[in-house]
Amino acid sequence: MSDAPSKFGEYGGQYVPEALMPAIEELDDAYQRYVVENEDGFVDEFRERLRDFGGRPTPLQRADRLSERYGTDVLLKREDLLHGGAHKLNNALGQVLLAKYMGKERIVAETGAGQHGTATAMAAAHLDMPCEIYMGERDINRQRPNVFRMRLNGAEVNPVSTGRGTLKEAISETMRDWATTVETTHYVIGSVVGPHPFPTMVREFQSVISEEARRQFDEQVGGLPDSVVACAGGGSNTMGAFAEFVSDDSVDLYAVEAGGSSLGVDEETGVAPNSASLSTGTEGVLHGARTKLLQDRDGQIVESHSVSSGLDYAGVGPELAYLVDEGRVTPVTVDDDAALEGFHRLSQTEGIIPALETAHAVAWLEDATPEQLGDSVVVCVSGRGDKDLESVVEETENREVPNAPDMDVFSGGMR
Amino acid sequence: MSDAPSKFGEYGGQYVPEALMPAIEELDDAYQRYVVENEDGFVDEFRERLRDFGGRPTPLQRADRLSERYGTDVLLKREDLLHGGAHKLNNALGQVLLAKYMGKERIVAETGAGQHGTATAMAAAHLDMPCEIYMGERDINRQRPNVFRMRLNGAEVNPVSTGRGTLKEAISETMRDWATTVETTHYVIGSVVGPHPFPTMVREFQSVISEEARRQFDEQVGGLPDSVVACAGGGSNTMGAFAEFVSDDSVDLYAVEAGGSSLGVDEETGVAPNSASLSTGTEGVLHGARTKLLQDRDGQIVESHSVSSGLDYAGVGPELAYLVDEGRVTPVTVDDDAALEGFHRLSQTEGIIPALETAHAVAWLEDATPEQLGDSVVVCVSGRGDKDLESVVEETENREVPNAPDMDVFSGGMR
Amino acid sequence: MSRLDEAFADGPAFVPYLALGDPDLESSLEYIRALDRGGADVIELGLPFSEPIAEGPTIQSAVVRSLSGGMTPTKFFDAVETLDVDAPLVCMTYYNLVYQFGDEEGPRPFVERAAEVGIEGFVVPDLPAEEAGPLREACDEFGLDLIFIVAPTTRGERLERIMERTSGYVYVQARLGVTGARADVSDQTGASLDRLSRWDIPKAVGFGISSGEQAREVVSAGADGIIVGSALVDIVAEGASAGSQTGSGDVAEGHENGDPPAVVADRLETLARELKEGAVAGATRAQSERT
Amino acid sequence: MSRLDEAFADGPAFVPYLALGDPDLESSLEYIRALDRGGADVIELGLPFSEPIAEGPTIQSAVVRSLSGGMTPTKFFDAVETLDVDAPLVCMTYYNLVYQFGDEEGPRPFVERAAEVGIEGFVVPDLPAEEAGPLREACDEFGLDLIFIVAPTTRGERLERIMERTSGYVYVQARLGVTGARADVSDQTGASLDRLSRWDIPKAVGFGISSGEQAREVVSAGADGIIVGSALVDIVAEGASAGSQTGSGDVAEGHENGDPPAVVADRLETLARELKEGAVAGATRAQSERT
Ligand SMILES: Cc1ncc(COP(=O)(O)O)c(C=O)c1O
Ligand SMILES: Cc1ncc(COP(=O)(O)O)c(C=O)c1O
Repeated sequence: MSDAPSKFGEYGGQYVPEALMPAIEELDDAYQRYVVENEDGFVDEFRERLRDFGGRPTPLQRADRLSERYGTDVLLKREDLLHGGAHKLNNALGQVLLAKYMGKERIVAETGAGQHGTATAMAAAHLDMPCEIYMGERDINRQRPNVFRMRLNGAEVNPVSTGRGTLKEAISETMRDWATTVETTHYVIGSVVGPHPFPTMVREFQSVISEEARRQFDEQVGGLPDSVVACAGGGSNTMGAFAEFVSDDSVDLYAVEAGGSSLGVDEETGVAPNSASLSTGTEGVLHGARTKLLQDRDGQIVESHSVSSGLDYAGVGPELAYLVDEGRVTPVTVDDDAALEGFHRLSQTEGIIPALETAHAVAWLEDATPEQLGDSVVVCVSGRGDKDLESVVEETENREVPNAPDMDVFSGGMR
Repeated sequence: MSDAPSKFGEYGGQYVPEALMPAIEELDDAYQRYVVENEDGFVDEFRERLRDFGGRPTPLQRADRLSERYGTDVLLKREDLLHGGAHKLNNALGQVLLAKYMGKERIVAETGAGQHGTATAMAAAHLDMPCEIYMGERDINRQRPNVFRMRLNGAEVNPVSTGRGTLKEAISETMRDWATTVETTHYVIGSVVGPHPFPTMVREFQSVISEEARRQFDEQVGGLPDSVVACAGGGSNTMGAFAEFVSDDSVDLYAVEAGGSSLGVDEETGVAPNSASLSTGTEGVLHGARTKLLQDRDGQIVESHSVSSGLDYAGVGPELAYLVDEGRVTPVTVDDDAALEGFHRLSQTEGIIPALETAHAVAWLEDATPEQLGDSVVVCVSGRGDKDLESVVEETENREVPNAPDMDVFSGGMR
Repeated sequence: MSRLDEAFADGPAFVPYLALGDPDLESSLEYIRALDRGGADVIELGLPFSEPIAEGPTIQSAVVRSLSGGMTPTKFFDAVETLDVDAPLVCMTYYNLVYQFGDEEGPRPFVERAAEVGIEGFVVPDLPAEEAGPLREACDEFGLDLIFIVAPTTRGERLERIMERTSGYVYVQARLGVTGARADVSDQTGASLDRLSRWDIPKAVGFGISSGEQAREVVSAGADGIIVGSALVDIVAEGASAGSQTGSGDVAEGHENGDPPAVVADRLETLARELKEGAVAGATRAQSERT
Repeated sequence: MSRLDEAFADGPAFVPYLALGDPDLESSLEYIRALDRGGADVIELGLPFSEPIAEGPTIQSAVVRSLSGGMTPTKFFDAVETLDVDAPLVCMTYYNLVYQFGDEEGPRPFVERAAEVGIEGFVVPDLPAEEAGPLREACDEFGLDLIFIVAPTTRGERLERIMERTSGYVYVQARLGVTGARADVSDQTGASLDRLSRWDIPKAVGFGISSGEQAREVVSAGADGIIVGSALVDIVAEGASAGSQTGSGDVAEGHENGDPPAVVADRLETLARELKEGAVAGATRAQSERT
């Protein structure tokens, strides 16, 4: 694992209240010792638990029918098979274990759709750490099964009622808790966002995705893929899928953002009907880091929107913003309708029901030119869609999704 | 893979309408050629797809806190990490692939809780085979998410309204479909039940569980475990977990059945408030095989009951019945209350939310004597509990489950 | 020659099926007498099993009605004992009921009791020839016939084995699938009968025959008899539910809510006559064609 | 010596905080004048940011009220320009607003405009000393102070670095956590002040002070001033929602539904006096203890 500069060009940094600075310095130090230098065998234990508890390595699967459809070898990196159903556990397990090595006694985390919260709750139960998850009240009501999973794993779920009661507010609230309890508590952030060392650390924990994919591709196909595609919310599955390919110039990297219902920001209402911060955002400071984000002219963060709640975030990881500016990563967007089509396409042609986040990555293959994809493309299947069934029924009913199955079995909705 | 006698002692056989006999003879022949003799590289393709699509091998994970609790090494065989969330895919993928090798054009299957149906629908989508699933109307209403998953994978779901509208009726209905379409259609049966060669074939497809576990145990711990524990409904995860240990006399094998609310059969109403066919059933013929089953004095099949719908079946695989009679497998039972406790225990102590079926196996550790478990026990975690969240909320509310989390976050139920 | 072979001796036999106890015991006994009057040469009496895997929806529902009316093997035999009809009776049921009956292991007690009450033979659709040894033996011991089914897909060695073991008659399944009345008669019937021509046991064709015209066709294609189930059960079912359609909406239980059993019995007798006549007409034609 | 240092020159300073525009612009201007009358030595004016990560629930809600009333940086400056109070004004906000303001990249336009409207300094809780270079420069250019926060956990090199860069005063955070009124005053305060004693810039202690008694304790522990936010914001919040409690149940927007602003202003002035007097009493005691 690699050393950690606190910035990526102008992006990154540590824009946090002074009370947290000692904690992130302590974390930076622990990151250096345990994660980078493998002190006390941290990395070995992490790898072993990822394997036995998490189910790594996840397969790299050739998608026969998509390959035929696009005239290129489509390989799916199956993070949906990770314990918990998404790539989120790679990071959650790493951080909870690190907290344990650091002698912390308690875990806090924020969650939006509940994916990071459930991954953290699972890791905390597994490692016997008390755990509290902050979650917006509105999200709690929209994501009951995930709330229930966290509770089952013994975590407390603290409803956040400020503001709109969604992810942004939950992050702020978790930072507040951390600022109060920083000496005994570790804050497990859920993506490659937040103050340094989080973006670097989360990327390191997630880079197992591309480490495996790179080796598997070489074994199964030979050489390197021509392109790698991953959806980007905060960007953790994205950086995880890209990391080991960044220095391979022949590999094109595509970050697929949520185009929502349209690109652009409504300054009047402070709403962006999308979450395309890499594609349309501007530089600013949010949640501890300088990065690209969705804001109005004054610098107020606007509400993002996406059919996929895991992509519904106004910021993005600073390293990803940097790689986009450098021209190394190409940001593209897929709107809500196309994402739903992608969802149904993968379900029907490959027997894999993807998360709605992942569906964006899959859907973009439809828009990509043959030159963009090349002869072989690795798509990161960041998670499975079980959590999204309810939304998909609703959203599919509300629109014309040409390839959706007839839902007549469901006379009265999902239950 | 091994050759297939059509009987296990007196159990097994082919008690089916004459119209189906040619089909099961054809299947027996295909099984012999493709599965036993690896004709056309069937086994190689099956193994490869199990790996890349299914996510095999699944880990064998040491459960630290359960090990501490029981004073023995508890190792979890993580079939919950298989694609689809249960061991069911091992069999479904094998049979759908076999159907393809046989030149069949269409797949039918029955499903109860929907686990086998979703696994079959996934496998059929993956291999581009049209697929119809029969499911009792009552089960459709109780298991909407699974119905939806099947539909998403492009399968038709045919409601069965005869009788009580549950698994038994769905099996009968699928047999009827098969009897009509036998020349072009393969019936993917969901457990080690039905006429020969199904029990043998399904066991062979599932035996990858114990094949891996045996090797992993030797690598990770050394030697052989002292005992193996698996839940038993039809008995496919059970036979899968036992198969490679059957000839190791030092390894004790425990099949955990659903004790429901009490053992015994109510002759008056034709109801058994349990599904303990190995422990309490008597010999008879059901769904094509002679086996142990729950019946009244006249031989009418009674309704079984369990909090776990995947165990809720009046019969059991003939090979398992035979191994019980031979004294090789010890049948034990866990009732509904204890199963719920087991569910919460694994969720809280290991960060793994098990299927309610699996929870029976986990719960039995609580009853087992140290002599029974020995120094190391492998527990088959046959599936994950996402499908059971709704039932668990309900059932936990209806009883006193001492270790259940406080569910106050859910003012108004799961949604 | 058993009473069953004999039934085919004087021209084409009409073999109706009803589930005993559908929709209640008393009515179903009356219906059986009606079939007898209508010209039945053999009557197949269904003893209902909880998992009737070989039946289509029509007979399945009959089985459910009979079971929820409390039918059991013991009651079945007791009722048959009182039944006074001309046609010989065949019991059609599933193997688990045959196997579980009585205190002794195996099918012998079931056969013994069947013999006692005057049953002449059995059809057991889920019992393949390979597993039929013990039942065959018991039947031989008590002088009963064991009738096997031959499907359109049954060929070669299997066919030989079955034809060796069947007695009384052979049940020729007209098409793939399960029982149920259909509008057309399968082309497969002729081919099946051709395959069976070298055995001289009576060939009764069943599955899907519902009218005199179909009966005629089947017999003229070479059948020695016709088996009719679902078309008759449909009349019983309609009779049983007739009251409930205008009534409370509940499914009728017994004749209190349906048409009077006598009316239903008349309808059955009428259809029976039509079927028998169709069969006879078919035989005449077959005869004339051959000459 | 800037106007801020000066404010600490004649004994302990009382530094109240309110979010401008809470619950509406007009009322909040009236409240600020009340604080001024009540004895404020410096007034911290919150310019609300959509993600106030350093604030507790009380100030967070104030921020939400102000934002939903339409507050923007431009309106903030325009309002401050009209404000006529004796106490020097400090703008408290988050870095993204500072950074985005104006057409030019970086914090300079924001500082320039702040200077124009008479603001004397800034507190930017999410801007660490390490990233403060550009803002520090702009402040120096326009003669404004940049006040840093020191937490109970700030030690060693970090502390040195911060103390080097802060000007006007240093904001001493009394306890870990976020803003919010508490009943007790932390023991950590004394220890923090001890650590800071070798720097002779004014030390203003904040976080959790809500009564004259607490003000007295903090000052007698060695503080040069007290910063009070949440306790004052509570009064604004109560005033704003007073109407809605007996009314329609909707959260009040503006004073139409709440207590009249004049009444709320009186309450603020009263608490301000109490706090100022507490601080002064503390100073007397500290003085006497030292001698
Ligand atoms: C399955 C899945 N994919 C992707 C994301 C987006 O997060 P990130 O961009 O950090 O990978 C989420 C977030 O919840 C997710 O659950
Ligand atoms: C997770 C799981 N375990 C166990 C079973 C029981 O089946 P079997 O006994 O065939 O393994 C089921 C059936 O649905 C299941 O879903």
